[in-house]
Amino acid sequence: MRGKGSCVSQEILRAEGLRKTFPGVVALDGVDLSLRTGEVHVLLGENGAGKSTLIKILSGAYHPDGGRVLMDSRQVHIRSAGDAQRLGIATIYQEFNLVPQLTVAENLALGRPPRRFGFVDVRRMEQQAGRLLERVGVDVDPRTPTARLGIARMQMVEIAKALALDARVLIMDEPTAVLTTSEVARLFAIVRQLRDEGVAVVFITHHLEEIAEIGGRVTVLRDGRSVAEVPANTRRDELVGLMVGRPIDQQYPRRPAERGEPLLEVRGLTRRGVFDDVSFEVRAGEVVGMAGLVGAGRTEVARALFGADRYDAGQVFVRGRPLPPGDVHAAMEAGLGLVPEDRKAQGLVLGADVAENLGLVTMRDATRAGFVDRPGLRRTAAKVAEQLGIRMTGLSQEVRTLSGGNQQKVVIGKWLAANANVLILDEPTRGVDVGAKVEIYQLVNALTAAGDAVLMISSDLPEVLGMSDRILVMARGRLVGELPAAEATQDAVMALATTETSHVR
Amino acid sequence: GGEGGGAGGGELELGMSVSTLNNPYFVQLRDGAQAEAKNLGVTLTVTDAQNDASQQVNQVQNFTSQNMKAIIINPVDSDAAAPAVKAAERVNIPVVAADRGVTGAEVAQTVASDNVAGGKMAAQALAEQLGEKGQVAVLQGTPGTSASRDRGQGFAQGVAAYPNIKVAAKQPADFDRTKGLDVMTNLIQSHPGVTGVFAENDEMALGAIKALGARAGRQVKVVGFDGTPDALKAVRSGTMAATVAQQPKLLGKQAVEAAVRVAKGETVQKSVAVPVKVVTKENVADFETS
Amino acid sequence: MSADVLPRRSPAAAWLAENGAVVALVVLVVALSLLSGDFLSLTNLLNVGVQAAVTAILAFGSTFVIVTGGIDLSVGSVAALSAISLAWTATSAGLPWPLATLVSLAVGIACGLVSAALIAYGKLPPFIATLAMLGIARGLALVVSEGSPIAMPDAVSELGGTIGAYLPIPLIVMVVMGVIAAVILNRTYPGRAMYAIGGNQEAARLSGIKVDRQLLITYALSGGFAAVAGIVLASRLASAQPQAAAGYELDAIAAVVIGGASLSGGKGRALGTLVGALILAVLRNGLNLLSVSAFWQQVVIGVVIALAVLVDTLRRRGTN
Amino acid sequence: MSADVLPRRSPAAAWLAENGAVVALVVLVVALSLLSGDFLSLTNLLNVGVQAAVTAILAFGSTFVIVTGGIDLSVGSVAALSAISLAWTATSAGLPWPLATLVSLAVGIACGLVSAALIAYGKLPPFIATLAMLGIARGLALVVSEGSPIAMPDAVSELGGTIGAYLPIPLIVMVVMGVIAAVILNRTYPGRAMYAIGGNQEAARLSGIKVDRQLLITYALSGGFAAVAGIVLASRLASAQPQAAAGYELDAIAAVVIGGASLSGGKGRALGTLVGALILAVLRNGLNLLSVSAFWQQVVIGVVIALAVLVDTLRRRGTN
Ligand SMILES: Nc1ncnc2c1ncn2[C@@H]1O[C@H](COP(=O)(O)OP(=O)(O)OP(=O)(O)O)[C@@H](O)[C@H]1O
Ligand SMILES: Nc1ncnc2c1ncn2[C@@H]1O[C@H](COP(=O)(O)OP(=O)(O)OP(=O)(O)O)[C@@H](O)[C@H]1O
Ligand SMILES: O[C@@H]1[C@H](O)[C@H](O)CO[C@H]1O
Ligand SMILES: [Mg+2]
Ligand SMILES: [Mg+2]
Repeated sequence: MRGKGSCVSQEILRAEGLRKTFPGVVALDGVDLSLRTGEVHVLLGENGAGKSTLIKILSGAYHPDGGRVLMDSRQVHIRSAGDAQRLGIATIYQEFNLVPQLTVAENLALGRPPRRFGFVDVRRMEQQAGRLLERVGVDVDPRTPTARLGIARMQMVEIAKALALDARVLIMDEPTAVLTTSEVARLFAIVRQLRDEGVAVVFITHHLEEIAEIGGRVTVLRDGRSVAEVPANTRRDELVGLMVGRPIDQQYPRRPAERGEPLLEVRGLTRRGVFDDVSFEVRAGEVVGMAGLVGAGRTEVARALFGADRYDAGQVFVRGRPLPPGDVHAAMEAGLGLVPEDRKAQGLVLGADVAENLGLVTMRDATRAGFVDRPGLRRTAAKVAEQLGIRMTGLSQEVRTLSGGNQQKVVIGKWLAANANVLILDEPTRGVDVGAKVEIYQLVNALTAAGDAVLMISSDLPEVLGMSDRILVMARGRLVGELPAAEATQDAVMALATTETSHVR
Repeated sequence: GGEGGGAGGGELELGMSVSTLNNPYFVQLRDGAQAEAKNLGVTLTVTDAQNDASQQVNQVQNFTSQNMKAIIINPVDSDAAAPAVKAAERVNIPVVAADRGVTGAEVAQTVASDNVAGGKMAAQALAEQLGEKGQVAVLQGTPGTSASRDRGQGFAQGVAAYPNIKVAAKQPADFDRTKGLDVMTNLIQSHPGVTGVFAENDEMALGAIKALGARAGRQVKVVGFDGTPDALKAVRSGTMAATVAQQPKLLGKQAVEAAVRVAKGETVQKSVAVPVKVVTKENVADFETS
Repeated sequence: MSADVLPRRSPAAAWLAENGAVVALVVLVVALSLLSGDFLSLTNLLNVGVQAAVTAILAFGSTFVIVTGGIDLSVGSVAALSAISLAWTATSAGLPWPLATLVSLAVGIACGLVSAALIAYGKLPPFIATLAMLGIARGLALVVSEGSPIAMPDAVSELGGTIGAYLPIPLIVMVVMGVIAAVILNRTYPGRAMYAIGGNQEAARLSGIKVDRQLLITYALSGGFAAVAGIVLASRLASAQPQAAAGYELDAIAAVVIGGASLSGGKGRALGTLVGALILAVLRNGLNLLSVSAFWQQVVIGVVIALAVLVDTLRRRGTN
Repeated sequence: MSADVLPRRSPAAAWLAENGAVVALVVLVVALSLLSGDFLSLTNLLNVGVQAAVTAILAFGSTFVIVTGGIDLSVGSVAALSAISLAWTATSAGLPWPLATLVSLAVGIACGLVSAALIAYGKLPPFIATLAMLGIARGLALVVSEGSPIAMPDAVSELGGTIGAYLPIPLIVMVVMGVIAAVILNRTYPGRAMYAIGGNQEAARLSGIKVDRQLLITYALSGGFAAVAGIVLASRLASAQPQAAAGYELDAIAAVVIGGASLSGGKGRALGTLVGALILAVLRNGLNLLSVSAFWQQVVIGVVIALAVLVDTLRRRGTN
């Protein structure tokens, strides 16, 4: 294997003055990017800065309105995904591009299944899939319908799918957003290996600590312009400054509040084959973090206690009163709120506008005699959007066309207006930029200071450690431990999370 | 008529496939058949082919599975009924055609009114009402159905005898009352000089009368086809000038009669023409009780 | 927030962009005015309105359903059954007509509720639930009427007439129902919930919307609107017919889709639906005025429907 | 990552779970056997097969379309136009029947391609594009035939007959078309692309699938299958009728959906569709044999369709 330094890296791809507008917004306004073989090039920028738009131009999903793209110093026109594939560009998009109804194997071979006598060679397709899955370290049967995978494993399948193309340029748009520490490590190992083989990797992330770990050069985008190209070992606050335009002094500004009575109590919650005998409580003024590996069952517990899914045994109390099972409405009446982990599938009405989405939860309360006070809802929405700094052309922008991180802010925003007493946040800052993360943490502080409680599920360990007063750890469907904030370290949590318990799954 | 052979009729099972029951005309045809079946003490199973020739073939096929002793078919389409009839013949079940003939296969008897003749009579009746001159509009039935074809053809032949009558417009209204109303409303706009209307059935005629409002029966004469109860009422009140009455109840009755006789192995006449008659205000009383 | 916001379009342009079917309607009207001297008279335009009324009212009801991402194939049959119920209870059961009218509305709503229950609780696809209801309602209409038309009570038949010498009541009913539909869709909780459900049912549920209950309301509205359409239809003919409005479901759905709704849900407006229904009515009216031959009419209607929507999608692509 | 895979069900159980309509079919067959002595004879069962054939073949074609998330309302009209084309070219234009048959297939495929072009390039919703084609094809069938049935060439009409004394050819054609549909869906690139497009069109596009081209293939197949159905239908009647197969699109779609497909795309199998078509045919056949009165039949068919799918969804909920 060639060493990092010894590799004679040359420019493979160059973008010059790229410009792209959408109705009402200029997403890219003169972006340059230079990509060399054998480098990991990080794209950094706030939510809505134009990162995804840039890579979608490189992958043939969008056509630029201006500027040009050169590969091997020759101008190329990438008009379709097929063109990009032929040029050796593979892309992992920020939003999943899997077909849920098809098997994992078929998704891995999507668009180019192996054929024999003109017919799809299923056997070979599944064998190839098996090898790819092994390479990324995912233990699933290639014949599993993709819809049955959790979100993290879907991400790993996406990664495997891109690897299958044996590309010269590999673009990864926030691949680590939904992964836990161990998978991130696995992914980085793969990326390093590809880099050393001479592949040019474009890597987008909002986890700044990952930049130094994996990156070579960093291109910073701001408001659709490329504002700087710096080495990856640039100081963190300097990067933040380039990106946000202002310093951020504290990444995790948790201000513990006074603890009160238990607001949420979960007793013996069990769903056969998914989670078993889960009991815990969350008190007023508390932020309880929930950590665990992917598939530990955190999401399932959260959904069940919120009434979104059924459970087989156990009970949920809010302020001492039992909740009827499987009744979202009752849970909301009692003061629960849930920010779900999959924003596209569960959080947003993608075809509706920002105001509509932000008002979804409060619409009932804004109704008098059957009529909805839409102007009132809109005013509230405007306030929330302002508070979270949602980057949009206006409240009437379709949520579908917001950048990923801004979509996430909308999901959180719709619960802010709702005055929930116990807010369950499932991966709340997934895809959110550093600046906005702090905004969200401030909101968490404000909630607990007002005597409300937060249950925060997150695969971002520093976030769990930095923002929780108490940390619950789940493994294989069971609660395996609890750590007070003072004693919690990454290692302690990971040790618990990997405890061997008897499976409930 | 008559008892058709007397004793032992109780176990006799007959099948009847009606082209569609989405039309009062055929409901009467069925009623006539059922009344006669009751009268003769035979079991009659009626199915509705919903104006679909192939569904009708299916139904006849199913009758053969049930070992019906005779089958009455009221063809959706005369040509398309042939294979059904042949299928029944193969297993020696005699078939009687009602209301419309079957072309391309032998049936034991055809009990029908003649639509081409009826169309001609309608032309004559309308000409008489119009004093043999003027512009007429024709509301056509569902395009492609034999009833529409035959009546249209008969009317065209009939009207050719009157050089001063001009067919100003022909538009489809699908045998449907609402469509008759809408299409006529529109035709009044584009052909205000129309003084006569021939509708290929009464449902459309009644719609046209609605469209014409007070002009119906006065400035504009409407002639329909079928002689349904609603149409007879309209003829009596003068809004409909005439209708070419088929006698669906009589058709149904005679078809059952014939079917019972052939089922018992008796021979019957090859064809019975149930007369169509022009009903006008003068003779409407003769039809209203039938 | 970036300062790179492009100049906003004028409200009129924005409205047009969203209601592209209007353009097609205008083109159609202009073309027909040039082709036929009879087209652009007040009487004829009122006729077109009347002829659009039944389809439009059915289509308003279908708009609710389509906004939730569902489909209602039963509207034509339910219209017929409702009208037959009115005529039958008024005639054979001797109910006074206002009561008979209520019965008729109740029948329509009940049909909608049954479909909705099958969908919400039985988890049937809307296509199947309402296809079943299509057969059931039509069959019941035939059973109750024994296959024959029943005269409508005179008082109700007035609905088919005019106010004064000119103003047709069906037109007024259409406008009123359209306004009701627009208000429900835009201003009420159930209306807003329909958009949320059609946009993302799971997100709606997790936001506390009782999806099952809202679906019941949605299909009940569709049934109620179908009953009104049935009554208008029967009033125009002064007779309730068991086979009335057969096949109208496709027209109603077409009107909604031409009006800019998407069958996958979350989109649709009452005004668009009205325009869609008007396009269909103008088209049929025009072909009659132009004396297009029976066989060619279907071809022409098909081509024009395709063109009308094509104009819209191409224009929309142009602006993007 | 753990081996979190649930224990796999036995293949038979898995098959049943996915093809729940089979259960409904079996229940229906058992019930009818008990209710009517005539039902369970070989002749009658063959009849049912023949009676299912046309709907089934149309429905196989519709399965392709529905798997892509589309809908094809034109299949009935296209079947009629194809049959008329065959009969007309063989009779009036004097083409030898094998050539006339090819023309007929080409006409069906061409209709599908036109719909697909409107959808893929004109961005029309499939509902509108195929509704337009429904009118166009029906109108052309009437124009070409001048509204009258045309006799089919004798050689082709044989298709409506039997091999030997018993084995009906339509049944064989149905099975062959079913196998072709299954192979296309399961084993070919276009087939798999249909699932990808229906499941997630954007993902399909970004994976390099030429969505437009695949849609052309999909609707061309639907048109081709419709042509075959039209030929079988006309052969059974020995006559090509311009009005044939009117309204069959709803039956075809119902068969596909009863067979487990989803109108939102990505799901559907040829075998399920066959079962769906058989359920409809068994139902109609049984009601005839039981001498259920004509008006009630529509009610009963509606109820049974709802129940059949209900059985399926409830069972599915039970196992999950
Ligand atoms: N299809 C579209 N229509 C309109 N606006 C769009 C569309 N796609 C993107 N935008 C806008 O372009 C801008 C850039 O979006 P982009 O997705 O590239 O941001 P990003 O840098 O990837 O952000 P994030 O970190 O949140 O993913 C945003 O303001 C977004 O709202
Ligand atoms: N036996 C199984 N077969 C297929 N899929 C399974 C099985 N068991 C679990 N899964 C999938 O794994 C997922 C569990 O991961 P999930 O993301 O829900 O858990 P989590 O603890 O919330 O983890 P995270 O939040 O980190 O993703 C489930 O949603 C499910 O789709
Ligand atoms: O003979 C019948 C009647 O005239 C009916 O009104 C329409 O269909 C025709 O076939
Ligand atoms: Mg992005
Ligand atoms: Mg989770």
